[in-house]
Formats: sequence, structure tokens, C-alpha cells
Amino acid sequence: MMGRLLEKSIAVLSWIAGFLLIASLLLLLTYLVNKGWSSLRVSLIFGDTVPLDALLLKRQVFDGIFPAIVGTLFLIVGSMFIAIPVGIAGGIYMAEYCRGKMKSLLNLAFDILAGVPSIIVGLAGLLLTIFLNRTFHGQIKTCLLISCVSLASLVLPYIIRTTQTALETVDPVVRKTAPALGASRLQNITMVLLPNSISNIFSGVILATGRCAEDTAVIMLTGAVATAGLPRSIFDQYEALPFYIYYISSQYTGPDELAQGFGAAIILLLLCTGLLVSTLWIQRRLSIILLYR
Amino acid sequence: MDTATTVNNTAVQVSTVDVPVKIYTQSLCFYYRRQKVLHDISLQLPANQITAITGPSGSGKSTFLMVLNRLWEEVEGCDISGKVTMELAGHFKNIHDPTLPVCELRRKVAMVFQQPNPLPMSIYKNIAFPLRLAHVNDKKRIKENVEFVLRQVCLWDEVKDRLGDDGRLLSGGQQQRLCLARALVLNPEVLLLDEPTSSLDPEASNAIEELLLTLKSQCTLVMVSHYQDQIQRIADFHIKVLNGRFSTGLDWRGDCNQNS
Amino acid sequence: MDTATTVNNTAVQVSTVDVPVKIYTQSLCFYYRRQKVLHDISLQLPANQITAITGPSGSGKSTFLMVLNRLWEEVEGCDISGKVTMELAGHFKNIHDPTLPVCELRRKVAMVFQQPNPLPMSIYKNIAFPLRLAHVNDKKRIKENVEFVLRQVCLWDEVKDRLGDDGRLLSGGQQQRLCLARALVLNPEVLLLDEPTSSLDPEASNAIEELLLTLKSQCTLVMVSHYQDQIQRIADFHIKVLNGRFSTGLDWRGDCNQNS
Amino acid sequence: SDDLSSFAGQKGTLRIAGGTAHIPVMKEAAKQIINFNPQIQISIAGGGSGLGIKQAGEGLVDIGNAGRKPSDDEIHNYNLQLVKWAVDGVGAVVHPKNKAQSLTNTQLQDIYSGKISNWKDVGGVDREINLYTRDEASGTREVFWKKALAKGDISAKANVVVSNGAMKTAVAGDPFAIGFVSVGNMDSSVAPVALDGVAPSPESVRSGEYKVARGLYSLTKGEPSGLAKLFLEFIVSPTGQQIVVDKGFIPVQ
Amino acid sequence: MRLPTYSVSEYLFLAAAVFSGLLAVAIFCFLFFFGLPLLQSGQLVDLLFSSWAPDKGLYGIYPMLITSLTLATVSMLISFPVSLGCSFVITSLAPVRLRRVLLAVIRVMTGIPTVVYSFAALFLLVPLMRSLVGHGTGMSILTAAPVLALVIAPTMILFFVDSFSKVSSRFTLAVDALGGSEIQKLLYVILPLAWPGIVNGVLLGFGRAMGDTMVSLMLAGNSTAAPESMTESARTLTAHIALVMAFDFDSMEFKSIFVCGLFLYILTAALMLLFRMFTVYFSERT
Ligand SMILES: Nc1ncnc2c1ncn2[C@@H]1O[C@H](COP(=O)(O)OP(=O)(O)OP(=O)(O)O)[C@@H](O)[C@H]1O
Ligand SMILES: Nc1ncnc2c1ncn2[C@@H]1O[C@H](COP(=O)(O)OP(=O)(O)OP(=O)(O)O)[C@@H](O)[C@H]1O
Ligand SMILES: [Mg+2]
Ligand SMILES: [Mg+2]
Ligand SMILES: O=P([O-])([O-])[O-]
Repeated sequence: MMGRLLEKSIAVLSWIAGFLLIASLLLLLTYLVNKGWSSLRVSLIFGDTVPLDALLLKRQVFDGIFPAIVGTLFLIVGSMFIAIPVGIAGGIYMAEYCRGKMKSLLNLAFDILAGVPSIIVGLAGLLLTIFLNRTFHGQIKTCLLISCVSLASLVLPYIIRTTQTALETVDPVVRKTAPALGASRLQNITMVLLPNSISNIFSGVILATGRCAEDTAVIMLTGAVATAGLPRSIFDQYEALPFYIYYISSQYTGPDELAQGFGAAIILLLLCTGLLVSTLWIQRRLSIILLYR
Repeated sequence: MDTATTVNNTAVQVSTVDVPVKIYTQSLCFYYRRQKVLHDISLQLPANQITAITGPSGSGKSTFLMVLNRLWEEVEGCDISGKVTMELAGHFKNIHDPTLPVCELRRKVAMVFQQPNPLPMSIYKNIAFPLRLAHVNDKKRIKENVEFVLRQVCLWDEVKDRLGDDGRLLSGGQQQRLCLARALVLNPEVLLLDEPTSSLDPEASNAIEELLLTLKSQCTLVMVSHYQDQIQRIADFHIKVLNGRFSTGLDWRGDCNQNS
Repeated sequence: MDTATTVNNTAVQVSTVDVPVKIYTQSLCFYYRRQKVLHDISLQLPANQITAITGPSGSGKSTFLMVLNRLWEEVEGCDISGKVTMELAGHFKNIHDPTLPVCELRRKVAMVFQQPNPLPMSIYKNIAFPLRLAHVNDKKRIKENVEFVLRQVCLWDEVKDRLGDDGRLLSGGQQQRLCLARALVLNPEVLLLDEPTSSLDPEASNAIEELLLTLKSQCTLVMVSHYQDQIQRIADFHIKVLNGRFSTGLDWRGDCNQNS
Repeated sequence: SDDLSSFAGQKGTLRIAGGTAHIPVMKEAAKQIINFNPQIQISIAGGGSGLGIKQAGEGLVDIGNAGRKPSDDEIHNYNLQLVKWAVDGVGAVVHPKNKAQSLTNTQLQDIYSGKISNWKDVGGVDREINLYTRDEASGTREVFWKKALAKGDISAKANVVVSNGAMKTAVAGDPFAIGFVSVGNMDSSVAPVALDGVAPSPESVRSGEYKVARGLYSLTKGEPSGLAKLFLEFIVSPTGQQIVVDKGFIPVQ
Repeated sequence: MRLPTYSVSEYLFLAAAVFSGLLAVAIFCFLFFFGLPLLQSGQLVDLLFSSWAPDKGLYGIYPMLITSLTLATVSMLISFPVSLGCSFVITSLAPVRLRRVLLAVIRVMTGIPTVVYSFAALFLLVPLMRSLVGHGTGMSILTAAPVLALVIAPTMILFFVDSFSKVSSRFTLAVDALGGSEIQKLLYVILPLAWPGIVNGVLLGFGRAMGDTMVSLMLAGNSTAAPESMTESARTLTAHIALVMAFDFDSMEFKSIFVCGLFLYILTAALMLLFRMFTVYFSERT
């Protein structure tokens, strides 16, 4: 009888939890849309610049979030470009090669790295900049590159961890199969284990992408600014949507600017959703291509 | 490599027949974590013959096969002692010899598992897989080989229209034949079979038995089987296992039931 | 429930013998994604008898068993059409009837898989598990039941000292008997067996066959098997499958080989 | 206009950071410059006066903004050059519905030190006073603390917000709040509090009647050069000073 | 017995792992290095147990430490049951279609910036809390906690669902065949097998709760006094770092934020270590 009651109540509580979460999300969304709807115009993105001119980089955009959108995309691409290869390689090492003392040591290191607050990562990025600035006579300042490196270190443990667990949880039978056919360890990894866990690895990548898209504390210290226009190189400062929203929330001068903040929040949500959908699509294609082509 | 010189060209003396030897084991013991699973096995397995291993379930038959191609190394918490010597490409070698890479060994000593284990990829890719591992890149040759072995195991007609399907979607028996085909594609010298017909119907089973008999000329077969009648039909030698202890001598079945 | 009234107390007319029916299927078709695996099957399975199903591998035997306890619903991409009626607790019911929860059905229609699948818990817990699912809380009763079924499948002596060990560390054959014991612990009305002795040695196999014969009095057995001799020994009826098409009539084996 | 002409033919990037009170002016100036010559890139960040001084000193930005005069140590250590381009007041603000819109200096000090903790003691409703202050890097806070609070205590219970804008938001949303913002940042969402009878406004600051005033500075490390020099010249030019006026500050020229 | 012989790519794997591991060490080292002067000045005890009043030469972080721990714990207490419940719904309780939709929604949620949550809460939750509590500004630990819970929930849910779905279908099918209901399958088979994943998710969630800057910076009020109750304005370590950031490099204030960082780091590291030891202890027992 006890068991039955427990099972029932857990099921009911779970549903309640689900509704709670979705309800708060809906509340947030309706509030954002309600407040930001009025600002969702072309001018929110491009200000008073002609959109085509802005897209062709003919004119700078002022009072629009176009540079912030582009900056966010650059940030994501840049940091993933660093984090994915290093993270996956590290994860492979952890799952397939690392044993004994070394493994528990590195495991702990990654646990800690995953727990390091983002603002400390940002702080580290800033101090790194200052250090480089002093050694290279003012050549290096806070910029896109520094932000990408900092963000990459922030999400690195996520990718390492998911890669590691994805590889470690491959069915032992599958794991033994390729060696039985004469595969070397590297062959087993590249031809069986990785393709097999690629979709799991991708969920780590998705998580990491989301984290890069949303983080404010790191970029606040390493190069995101209120106005900068489009970055022309990775050594430029840049605008980014989360920072823009934070900035508006503390600096807005009137209801119009506030609505712009809400509009930016909506755009950022759309951007994240778009990114997610495309990553999911790549995830699907990739595992099909790797295994069945 | 002292053993290699002394045992080379030796043959097993069974009853009155001399048979060349392919594999020696010397005081082989095997442990799963705390537990001793194989006890001090010293055996000779004859070349180009079918040796059947029987014994109650849990007595260590599968484990013994895994020792022969060093596959146990992929399982955590195992340990081994003793020595296994095998004739490969004409020379006797200690299979743990560092000059013999384990991949090489496993390509020469193919294995079909008790439970079929198709890889999570298409049927075609499953079979082409060992070729890919051995860096065979000639597309046409791969294709021919795949078709050849699929015909060998009588699976070609059933799957020729769905070579792109996931190998794991096949039925149990189809999977078993798929795995056999995959083991054959590299022309191994030794073929280890763990109950190769356990999920097959009598007809398919017969076909496989026929196949095994034809394979004798090109490789040495070691087969775990539960079916007395199957052993009667195709095995040349018979080893009985009980609780990790192997019957020392080979039971020569050639005189009462000579197939080859 | 119109079928229930009309077919109740009907019996199969096979040759000259009348046997009460346990399960009807009516124009049953089954699909894996695009592919039709079972073709329009209309069958009656007799109560308290052993019905053997044979057929080449890949012909849909395992699939048929999965239909009988609705287990296919847990596999992605399957679809079914047609009707299955079963006598449960004295009444004929459509097994897809919403008033019959699927959990209830599966407790009454137990299944042993082709490949043994012990759960990742101790041997004891594995067997006590279905009782826990059915909310049996009486510790003493559970213990008695576990011992009883383990003795039934002749595993008790082998595992009585290591009931706390992980069920997956048993050998293949031990695992299979474990799974059989687990299926029996709830006293099912129908027992579906997918090659129940495929990884057993002859001795264990014989013991299981004995057991199945004694089980006939308490439940209806449907068994997939490849071994002609096994079917000869224990099955009362015999159905042949070919490419998803079942031989329509039952092949009454009672006259030539009556065991019960 | 003429004041922009010096930017013709220039290119490169200019980095500005620091005081948050400066940002509206900086943004408008940058907009005009870039519209005049798109080859120029200007980035503007906040962070507070302290950050502006530090980053300019470290060479991380070309121009640092500060809402207070840097200390002699800072000027000396970093070799800073100052340009004062506006005058600004700092005034206490409350919610527009709050009746207590006039305080004596002592009352204000007591409120901020926590001695007076209820609005009814200063003529308001019977509710606890919600104190707001700025972070320690703020130039606005520094000036307010020195000149309005006479370096008196600020209660540890005070809420801390990070910019002039955030302060305005907080006070505008909280009927029982008191905070302080730069006069240039004040608008109708908050009500200025008259101090000893003088309400903070651009006029009272300009006339010198309202005492809590300060300069808005931009600093460079060493003599300004290149774009930084042109930018600073632009700010103090008539066009630049017009921007200063438009944004609610008092021009120096 | 196995003697690894590494090829070039395998050395690259090694390098990547070691590099990433060294990052953790590097961050510690530089926090330590920069915080050293303050630590050396023998103020360690003061630092830990005094409050923040730089005017009086007090650079203590005790109030922030308390706030950080309280806020993280409270938001975890809210978030963990909700996340676990949601992951139950997503893995087995909901119909298959709904599961996919929910999972997609959760994934999108991981990408919603913390600032967006805080931004909305600033206008929605803060006034509500102010009127509910009846005194104070409405910015308090209690305001920040649910928002923070919402921020960390998606990550935790994804980790939970992920570890649930990794449970082999052999086992779940076995339970189905024995007549187990969805919730039974979850409770008796999936959960026991997936608990290391749950521990991982909780660890990560707690780390994020401790480390989040924006929510507490925007919603908790940031007063430097040690909070006497949950409804009072308070400042977390991370917000403290953000607020003190702008000080002079050579000032004690600035150095103290490295000590803050160091404490945050040591705190999370100690938690990780504790959790890991706990995990190992239990996995050896079962
Ligand atoms: N991974 C493992 N860890 C621990 N013990 C194991 C493991 N695999 C097998 N064993 C144990 O080793 C012994 C031998 O197992 P093995 O699989 O070799 O038996 P078998 O002769 O193949 O049996 P069957 O005919 O049932 O397959 C058994 O007692 C089994 O419980
Ligand atoms: N999950 C699946 N998805 C797609 N096709 C499947 C799936 N499972 C089985 N099949 C196909 O359905 C057909 C019947 O399979 P089934 O497992 O029922 O055969 P079987 O009669 O049990 O064979 P065996 O004796 O080899 O176990 C086969 O052609 C198989 O390829
Ligand atoms: Mg075996
Ligand atoms: Mg089958
Ligand atoms: O202008 P601030 O220094 O007060 O931000």
C-alpha cells in the first residue's frame, strides 16, 4: 500500500513541478512580449540606418541592436571554435586513456572548473589582458578574442564532461566489438565510440552554446561595451545582447529605451531558439552521416 | 621466444593420429576481480580442425575464447597468468609478445560472440568495417568482399535490398549470421565461435555448419556449443570444461565421425 | 466486448480432439516502420498446453510474442492492426481494451526474452522485483517465493550463497534461468518463451523442459524454439512461420507424442 | 558642422570607459562623429568613475571618464591629464508620491547614517525608509558623500545599485525610497529633494546656490593624442557643449 | 598489463585534458597570488568574520559569504525538487509527443540569459515582494532565490533527463515485460542506475547558483550588512566582486576581491570534493 501511495504522489508532484516551471516560463514570456512588442520594429535592430546599408557594412548602426546581435554571434562562434576541439579531445582522453590517480585528479580539476563562478573567469580574463598589455606595451586590450577565450574556459568542463560520460556509457558489447575485429584504440574511438556518442556529445555542446549566448559577467569584464559598432577584428571591443539588456536595465532613460531592452530580450530569445534548432539539425545530420553513409 | 623454437613443428599425439598444432596454452589461469575463472589450463588446439568446447553454463567457455584473442584486456578488472602460443603466418609466437600488436592478432584471430553484436551502423558498413580498420580502401574490392561473405553465411538474399538499414534492426538469427560474416571478411587464421547457431533455425543452422566445414581448409575453428548432435556432426575434437578446469586430453572424434 | 460473449467456451477443433482456447488473434498485422512483419494472422492458441512456434530466423516469431503482451508498444516506430482476444481470470478480453491496464496484462502474460536480460541489481532483487512492482510488501512471502522459483528453475544451488551479487555477473545460461524464474514469480496465466534453452547445456536444458511440462497445469505456454527434438519432446502443438505468415491450422502433436 | 571637420580623413578606434553619468553625452557625441566619418570606431563602456580612472591609467582605454576629480596620487601615479567639460550636481531623490521632498542637511545625514529610519520623522508617512546608495567606485557617490553627507556614515543596510540609471529605476519603483543621482540624469520619474531649501536643478547648480556640485572629467594617460585629442576637443567645442546642455548638464564654456 | 603506446593524436588528447586541468590550477594560482598581500597581512580571521567597511579599514566578507551560501541553498531547495519532477515528466510521465516539446522548451531555456530573468523579475517580482513583505525595498534574498532557481533548473533538468535516457533499453524493456508502470520503471530501475548523473546535475546547479552574478546583483539589494532574515537586502560574493571591481589596482579593496574569489573557489572546490567522496563511498557500497 505504501509503495502505491508513494508512486502516485511522486507522479502527481512531478506534474505539479512541470506545470510550475512552464507557468513561470510563460509568465516571463508574456511579460516580455507584452512590454517589448511595441519596440519590435526594424528600427530596433538597425536604428535609423537603412538595413541594407548596415548588412553590407556600408554604414554603422546607431541606436540599434544590430551590432549587439552580430557581436553575440561572433562570441558564440569564437568560443565554440576554441572549446569544442579542446573539450572533445579532453573528454576522449578522460574516457579512454586516463586511469588511476591522474584520472581522479583531472576529474576533480574539471569539477572545480565547472564550479568556478563566471565572474571569476571574467576577472581572470581581465587580469590576463592586463598582464599581456604590460608585456606587449599596450598592444593588447580587452577585446573579442579575450572574451572568447574566457567563455571557452567557462564552458570547457561542460563539453569535456559530456564527451567523457557519453563515451563511458557506450554499451560494453559495442565497445568490445571493434577491438575484436582488430581495431586499434584510436580506430575504435574514431570509428565506433565517437559516432555512437556524437548526439550525446552534442547535447553538451548545446548546453555550452546556450551558456556562451547568455553569459554577462564574463563579457562585462573582458570587452563588451555599451556602444562599439561592428567589431572589425578579433582585437576590437564589441557589443553583445546580454550586456545590452543589462545595460538598459540599469541605464534606461525613458519608457522607450526600456521597451527596447525588452525587445532585445525577445530577439535574444529568438536567437537562442534559432541556434538550438540549427544545432539539433546538425546533430541529427551528423550522426546519420557518420553511421549510415 | 624460446617456446617457439622448441614447439615448432610439433604435433599432437591423439590416439594414433598426428595433427599439427595451432595453439598452445601453458598453465593458463584467469581471474575476474577476486574470482578465479580458469584453472591452470595447458592445452593444444589442432590446426585446420574444428575443436568443440562444451560444458555447463558458467564454466568459463566464453572466457577461454576471449583469452585467445586477448579481448579480455578490454574488460575492466580481469587478470591473467600463464602463456598462450599461436602459429601465425607460419611462426609460433607468444600472443602477448610486444612485437605482435594486439590489433594484428585480433585480425588473425576473429571471434563471433555468444550474443550477436552488430555495430550501430548500417548492415553494409558493419561488414565493411573490419576492412576499413585494416585500411582497405578499394571500394570495389570492399563491395565484392561484403557480398561474398554475406552469401557465405546465407544472408545475402534476406538483406540485399536493405543494406543501408541499421544492423541492430535484424532479427536475432540474422544478427548472428551478420556477425559471422563480419568475422570472415578479413580471412582470419583462427575463428573463435561462441555458440554460433544458438539462435538459428535448423535450416540456417545446417547451412552454417556446412560453411564451417568448408572453412576448415583455410582456418582453425574453435567453437563453443551445447548441442551434442551438432558436435557429433561437425567437430573433429572435443574438449569438456567443468568449473574452469578443462579436460586435459583432446577427445579425437575423427575415427567415429570423420567429416573432412 | 462482443467477441467475449460469442467466443467464450469455444474450443479448437484439431483433428479429433477439442481443446479450450486461451488466445485468439484476428487478422493481425504488424509493421516496423515501413516494413510489414506479420501478415494477417488469425490463430487460436489452446489453454494449458505448450504451443511451439518455429520458423527461420527473421520470420517474426519474437515479434509475435511481443504482440501478445503489448510489449511492442515500448519499441519505437511499430504499428499494429487486427485484434487479440485473451482469456484472463476467466473472462475473454480484447487485450487492447482500455479497462485492462497494460501493466495488469503484462503481469498475467509473462515473457522470457531470447537474450537474457537480468536487471542491474542483485540476484535476489531481480527475482523479487515483479513482486515489488505488484506492491507485495510481505518480506517473508517474498523470500519464500524467490526461493521457490529459484528451485523451480534449478538455480537455487548455484546461487544460494551469492544472492546479493549482481545478476549480470552470472553466466549466459544462469542469466536465462534467472529470467525464467523472474517471469514465474507472479504466477502468470500465459508464459511467452523466446528460445528458452538456447544458451543452456543439455543437462540444464532438460531440467527446464521438465519444469515447462509441470507448468502446463497452471499456465498456457507459447514457446519459440529451433530444436526439432525439443519440440518433439515437450510441445503439444506446433505452429510454423514463414516470412511473417503463420501456418493457419494447429499441428496437433498430442497423438504422436503425448507428455502430459 | 565645423567642429566635426577635424575628423575628416581620420580612421581608427577610440575606447572610452568609466563614469555612468557621462554616458548619454558620450553616446551622442560618438553618434555624430561616426555619422560624419564612418571610418572611425568608438566604443563606450560604463563601469563607474573608479574604473574609468583605472583603465585609462592602465592604458586599457583611450579616454577614461570620471565624475570626481581623481586623487593626487592617481594623477601622479598614472600621469593623467584631465579635461573638465561639464558641471553637474548630485541631488537626493525620492519617489514622486513621497511628501517629504525637503530635508535639512542634518536630516539627510541622519537618514543615511540610519539614525532616522522612518519617513514620519521627516514629514512623510509611517513607513520605514528604504536607503539606496551607489557602489564605492562611483564618482557620484563620492561627491554626494563628501559634500552632502559631510563624509558621514552610510548605513550598511543601504541597498547598492550600480549606476545612475539603476538608481533612478530603483527610486522610481519604490515609494519609500531615497537615493541620489546626477542632476543631469534626473527626470519626472523621481522627485528631487530640496536640501536646506534649495532644490537641485541645472539652474541652481549653475548659479552656485546648490552646493553639491562637481565637474565631469575625461582623462587620458599623458597628453592626449590622435583621435582622443580630437574627441576631447570636440566635446568642449560649441557643438559638443550643446550636447552637454541637451543632456541636462551645465557646460563649462 | 596494458602498456599504452601513444600516437600523435593521442598526445593531443592528453594535451587538451592536461591544459584544461591546468586552467583550474591557473585560476587558483592567480587568485592566490593577487590575494596574497591581504592574506599575508594576517587579517585572514578578520577577513572571514568581519564586515565590509573600507572606510574603517575593514575588508571582511562575512556577510557576503553568508548571503552566497544562503541564496544558493535556498534556490537549490526550490530548484532541485522542481527539476527532478520535471525530468520525471519528461522521461516517462508525459505522452511521447509532449516529452519532445518539453525537452525542446527546456533546451531553449538554458539559453535564456540570466539578465532577461532578472530584468523581468525587477519589474514583476520586486514590487510584489515589497507589498507582500510589508517593509523593505522588495529586493532581498527571498526575491532572488526563485529567479535563481529558475535559472539553474533547465541545466539540472537536462542533466537528469540525459542520465535517465542513458539507461539501457534492455533494462527498461525488462521492466515493461514484467508489468511495471512508467513511474515504477523510473523509481525502481532508472533512478538507481542514473543517480551519478543526478549528483552531477546537482553539483553543477549548485555551482551555478553560487557563481551567478547577475541575479543577485540586480535583485538581492546588495547592502553590505549581514542579513538577519531572508527578506532583507543582502550582497553575494559574486555581486561584491562586480561592485568592487572598479577600485584602484593597488587598493586594499581591489585586493580583497581576490580573496573573495579565492573563498568562492575554495568553497566550490570543497563542495565538489565532498560530493565526489560521497559518490565514491556509495558506489562502493552498492
Ligand atoms: N564481467 C564479469 N565479471 C565477473 N564475473 C564474470 C564476468 N563475466 C563472467 N563472469 C563469471 O565467470 C564465469 C565464467 O563465465 P563464462 O561467461 O565464461 O561462462 P560460459 O561457460 O560461457 O557460460 P555460458 O555457456 O552460460 O555462456 C561465470 O561464473 C561468470 O559468472
Ligand atoms: N526494432 C525493429 N525495427 C525494424 N525492424 C525490425 C525490428 N525488430 C525486428 N525487425 C525485423 O522484423 C523481422 C522479424 O523479426 P523477429 O525478431 O520477430 O524475428 P524472429 O522470428 O524472432 O527471428 P530469430 O529467430 O532470428 O530471433 C525481421 O526481418 C527483422 O529484421
Ligand atoms: Mg558463454
Ligand atoms: Mg527472435
Ligand atoms: O558616474 P558614476 O561614477 O557615478 O558612475
